[in-house]
Amino acid sequence: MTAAAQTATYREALREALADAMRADGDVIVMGEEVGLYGGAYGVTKDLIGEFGAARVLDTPISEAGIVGVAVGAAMTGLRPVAEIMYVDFAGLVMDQLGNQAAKIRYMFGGQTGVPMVLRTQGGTGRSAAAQHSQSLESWFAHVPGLRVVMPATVNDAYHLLRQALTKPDPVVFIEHKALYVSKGTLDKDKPDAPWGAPVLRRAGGDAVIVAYSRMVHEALAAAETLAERGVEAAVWDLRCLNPMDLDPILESVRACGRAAVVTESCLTGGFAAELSAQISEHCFDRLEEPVIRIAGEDVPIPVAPDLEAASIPTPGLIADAMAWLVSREAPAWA
Amino acid sequence: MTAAAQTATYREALREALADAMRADGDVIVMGEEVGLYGGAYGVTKDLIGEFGAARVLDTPISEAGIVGVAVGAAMTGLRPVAEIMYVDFAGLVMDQLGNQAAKIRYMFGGQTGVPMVLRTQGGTGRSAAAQHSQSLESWFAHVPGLRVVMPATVNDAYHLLRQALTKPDPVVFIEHKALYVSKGTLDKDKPDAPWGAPVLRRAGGDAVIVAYSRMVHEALAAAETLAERGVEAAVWDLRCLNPMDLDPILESVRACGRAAVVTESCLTGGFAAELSAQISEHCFDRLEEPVIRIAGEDVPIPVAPDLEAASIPTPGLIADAMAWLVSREAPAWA
Amino acid sequence: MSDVARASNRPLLDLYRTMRRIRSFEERVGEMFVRQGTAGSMLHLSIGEEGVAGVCAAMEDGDSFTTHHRGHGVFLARGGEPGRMLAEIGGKEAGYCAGKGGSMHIADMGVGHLGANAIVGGGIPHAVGAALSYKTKGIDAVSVAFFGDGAMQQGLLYESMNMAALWSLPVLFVCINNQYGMGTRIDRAAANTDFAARAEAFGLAGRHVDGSDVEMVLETAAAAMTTARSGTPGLLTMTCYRFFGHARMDKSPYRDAAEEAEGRGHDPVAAARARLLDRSEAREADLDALDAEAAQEMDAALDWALAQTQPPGAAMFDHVYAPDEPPPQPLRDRLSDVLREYR
Amino acid sequence: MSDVARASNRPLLDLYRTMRRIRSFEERVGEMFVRQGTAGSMLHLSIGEEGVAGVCAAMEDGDSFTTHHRGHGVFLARGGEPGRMLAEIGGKEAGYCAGKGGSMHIADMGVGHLGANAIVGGGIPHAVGAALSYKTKGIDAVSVAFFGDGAMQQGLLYESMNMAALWSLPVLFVCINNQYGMGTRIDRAAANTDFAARAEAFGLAGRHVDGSDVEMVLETAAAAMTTARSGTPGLLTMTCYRFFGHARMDKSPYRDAAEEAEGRGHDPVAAARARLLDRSEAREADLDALDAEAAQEMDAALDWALAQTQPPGAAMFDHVYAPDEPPPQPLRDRLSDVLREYR
Ligand SMILES: Cc1ncc(C[n+]2csc(CCOP(=O)(O)OP(=O)(O)O)c2C)c(N)n1
Ligand SMILES: Cc1ncc(C[n+]2csc(CCOP(=O)(O)OP(=O)(O)O)c2C)c(N)n1
Ligand SMILES: [Mg+2]
Ligand SMILES: [Mg+2]
Repeated sequence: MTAAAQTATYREALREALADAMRADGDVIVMGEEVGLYGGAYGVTKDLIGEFGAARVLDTPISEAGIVGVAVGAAMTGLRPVAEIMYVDFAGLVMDQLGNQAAKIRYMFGGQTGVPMVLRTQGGTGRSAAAQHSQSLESWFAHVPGLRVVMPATVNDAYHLLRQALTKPDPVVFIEHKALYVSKGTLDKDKPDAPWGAPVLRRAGGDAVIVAYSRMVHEALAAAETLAERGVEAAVWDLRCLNPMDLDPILESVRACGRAAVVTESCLTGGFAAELSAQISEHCFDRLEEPVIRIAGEDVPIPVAPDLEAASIPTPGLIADAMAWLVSREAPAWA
Repeated sequence: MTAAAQTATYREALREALADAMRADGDVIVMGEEVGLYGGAYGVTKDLIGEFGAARVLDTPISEAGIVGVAVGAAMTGLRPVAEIMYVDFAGLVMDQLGNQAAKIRYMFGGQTGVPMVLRTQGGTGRSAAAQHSQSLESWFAHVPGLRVVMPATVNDAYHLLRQALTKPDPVVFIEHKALYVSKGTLDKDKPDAPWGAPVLRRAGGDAVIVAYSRMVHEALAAAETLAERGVEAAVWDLRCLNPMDLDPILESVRACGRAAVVTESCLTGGFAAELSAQISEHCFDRLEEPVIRIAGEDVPIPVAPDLEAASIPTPGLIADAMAWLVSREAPAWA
Repeated sequence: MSDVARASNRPLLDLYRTMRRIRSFEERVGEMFVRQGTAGSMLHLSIGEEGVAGVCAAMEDGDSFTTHHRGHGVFLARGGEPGRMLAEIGGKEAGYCAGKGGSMHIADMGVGHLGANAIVGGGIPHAVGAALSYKTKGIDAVSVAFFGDGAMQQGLLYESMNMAALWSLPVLFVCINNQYGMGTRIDRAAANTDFAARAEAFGLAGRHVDGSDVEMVLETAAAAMTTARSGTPGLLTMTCYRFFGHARMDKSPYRDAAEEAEGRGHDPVAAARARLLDRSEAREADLDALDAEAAQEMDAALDWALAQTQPPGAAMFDHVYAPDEPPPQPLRDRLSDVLREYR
Repeated sequence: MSDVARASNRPLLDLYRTMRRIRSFEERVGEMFVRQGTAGSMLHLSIGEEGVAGVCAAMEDGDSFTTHHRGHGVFLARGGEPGRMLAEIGGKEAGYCAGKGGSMHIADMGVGHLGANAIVGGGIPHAVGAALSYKTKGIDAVSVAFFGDGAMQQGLLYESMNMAALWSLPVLFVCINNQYGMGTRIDRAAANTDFAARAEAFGLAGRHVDGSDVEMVLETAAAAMTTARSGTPGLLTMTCYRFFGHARMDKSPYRDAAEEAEGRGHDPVAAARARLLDRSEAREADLDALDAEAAQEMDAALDWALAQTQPPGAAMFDHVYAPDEPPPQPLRDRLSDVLREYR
């Protein structure tokens, strides 16, 4: 921790990152619905319009595909746009501009130009916002060659990953978590937690490895606390970046203990947890004592009823139960 | 094979399925770009407008999101639309109507109504159609709870899976392969290859299991021929349905031989091959002699140059090399 | 007295009653939120937009509709039961959608409510699709797509309007122009706010009406519905003012008090009341009684809804697919399968 | 003589030359396909649409543009080298995009070609984004989005037009209305085909021009460019006729010979030639020489392109990300990692 360290919320860290990037680089602009006068649906862009003016903080109409498409063109011609899509659930409106255009332009044009833009959005459950405002859709983006995908879990990462994203030559999908905006932590502007692409060990433990990202890092950490009381020491890795992704340190750690779980809020089938599970099995095959398990969201649309919503994604209790079973062969009550 | 068996192309089988379904059920309508007068970009709907008229075979404007959205509303009110999206690459334009609307309406509305529609589309490489007309995007759909996803590899499946899809109460994404339209095979209208959801063993073999679907079934079969010459007997399973999916017979077969590969044309990272790999590892863990390997498309946009395009997806040669390595520990030349 | 708005021999009084019920209902939604009885805070009140009752009254039994995230008023006016609506808004099992959908996904196939939608513009093509069903099957019905001014900037609307016009479908697009999309005033979202002109350019009949005059709304909507029923789809824009914030947490700091006062001056409920008195179509006491009746109805509905329970855990897996179809496997079962296999 | 179309003191002759080059070029594309030198058959010829040279001539150095799948003519008129264009169409390493993109994704940042697009309407907002850059950075340039009539039915166009008008961006939308989207005649795709009215309704300046009169195209486009440059975006619709099938395999069975004959009668190249002769601005022999010169140029370009080679296998992984960034790992390496680890 350096002298510059301070306590901040995830929301404040994101705002700071945008403001600092805009101060440092006159080509950075922010655009999206309600990013200006309103200050962002979740307050991330609060007052930016005051400091940087309406020419660099553009309130847009409710035209998601257009927003991303305009950002693509702007990025090809000298600006570095941060386009905000209010909810990741609206991805279905922009996947063409994101997946067919932003992601592929460098390749299709033989390297003539890049599309240095950041698409900021947020996802996840926690507000009883129902099926169209609560999803975790990172798996779609992570399956598109050409898109970088990052999902910060901590305050410091919120700041640094966004600053780093704003120096990258390729499009970055930056996914925040709505339940983390009010979370507090240490922001040290001089000290990123790790380089771009690298995972971070958030808790050491020799009995099993848990790999998570975004909000699930915290649920995994909570589970690890419970597990410690039950005599099981779980390591918790925060993936941070889905692309680029450096799995090697995690693989090392899995090889050492032979047991691993992947935890995502995203629903199980066809989700990024499968990619992580497959890679771990591929690379740690002869060191695994048990199959890699996936603890993920249920394969259902997110229900609005608060109890059902909460039960539709992994909880610390479920994670702890599953890990204890994996490590100690104690079947939980629900088994 | 019954008396009704005949030789047909994949394209003809699909057309027959549509025509028979329209004859059997007056609520079935076909809508999409060029499905009428033009007869379909790939000729699947040829002359349907002649038999069923323009009220049941609707040529639409180039409005993909609108087409799917209109089909959703029609499906909720008594029609059974087959909406065609000319290329699966245009999925990015319709993912909202498909993933947020069609897939979730039954759930969000507490079971009050379903959305019995079929979205027909086609994907894959093989025509030097470049990055926006050659993709394999089934992994996006398979990650959406509420959507059924099927991908026929054979002439008989083209017919029967489409007929079955047109009796289902929930939205089905039906993905054809552009390189298969001219493929020939036996069409037996009285005899589906297997029930909806079940995989089919296309070739027996006791040394290793290959799981594939759509065009890759044929590449896997070609690889298996080569492998047989090299003394390796590979079983080839055709998955057919990604959702619903019954993996049990395949898991049995993997348990028996301890070696498995998953082959998809879809690019590797975050693709459905990871789901299959993860499930096989989860369920066959203590029977696996080797890690499950994934043989998939390269993580690149599809290049237009024919040689590069061909090299961007698994070939029989690559599959055979990898399988030989997996089974006999012979490293191929490229290793 | 039926709770579906419809033309009658005392149209203004009926409309007044419908509007008063909407307002009372929305006030209870606010109260429910304060009492922490709602499922979350994504609650968009239609106070100020009650003139939409005029459109609803111009609809007939058998007509269907889709709404947006601010659709309580329309649903109520088309026959929604306040208790089951509030239960749904609370995520309760007794709600219209069994507590699965909530405020933004409320629906009732029984009255032709094909669903509210949380995607701006998302439900618009569904109404077009319903109209396609009617035309194809020879059913005499119109489908109405209700949405906000914000949706005028969603491309899907134009794809939908074009198809509706091209195929001469019985559909009416109704833009409830409350001047704002969240914090963005319409003139900061649209370069040209003459939306009727947009509709005309797409081959539809474009109409505009002042939403604070519910009689005029009924009259204009009736004409639009007739045109739509005969196969010429139309767009009807109803101007009004969003009296409160966008959702429950929004205090509208982006607009000033003077503007709000002026906006709230265009109160369709107050205007109808004044006109009823003015024309001696009702006495003050009658209207007070009617108001009290609405308040009581909604109080009772709220009490009932608050007493309802959330759906049981097992309901999670219902309705992802049709009842007889293979359902998703719960995560616990999948974990059990994996972890038991190797014991 | 430069190969970028531009205003000159002999405008019609220059425009004629540009149009003749386009036609000769497209004929070579057809020949290249027959000789199996193209990468696939997704080749959309702009024969009949050469009047677009007038729009290109109204553009200035520094202006940028995006095109659709039928954009060879525009690119050529804006300075594309026929050899490198044909090489790209053939998927050759020497092509504009190193053989990665092909006909539908040809681009050249050097002349401001921000890219062709295979998604109908897909490139439209990119031109708006470029215009946003110009405005934000104070650059005096206009960006032009070229697209077909089919794109008039894509919602994204209206989102793009609205933003352009709302923000007063220097962008011109150009709809090359060749009457067809594949096999669908425009009146079977759009309920109202007065597209200028659509633009006006969105706050843009709508203009229409007959594409067979290239001088009129230039004049109208020049006015539209001036308006756009001053911050009022516009839509210019140019009517023409798609002389041949949609792509190389399409024989247009959905339209009859009489219609085709009539359509091909509106030949912008022939019309310009006749007018040049009529006005004695050129002699038959001069024009024949010019035609021959264009033919020779394109023959040489085709020979050169056919002699080029496809990109090497290793090129597969270039350009997915920027050169210094972590590239994707080839599948063979990944398989090797997995299968070697356990030997
Ligand atoms: C596609 C989409 N974009 C953005 C949002 C977030 N959002 C919800 S309501 C709203 C404003 C909508 O304004 P309007 O259509 O005028 O309806 P109103 O809220 O005024 O009734 C926005 C931006 C959304 N739900 N869907
Ligand atoms: C979004 C999208 N939908 C459909 C297609 C398939 N398609 C390619 S060109 C075309 C017709 C386009 O017509 P128009 O825009 O008029 O251009 P033209 O071919 O006449 O030049 C269609 C339907 C596509 N490439 N992209
Ligand atoms: Mg509004
Ligand atoms: Mg056209």
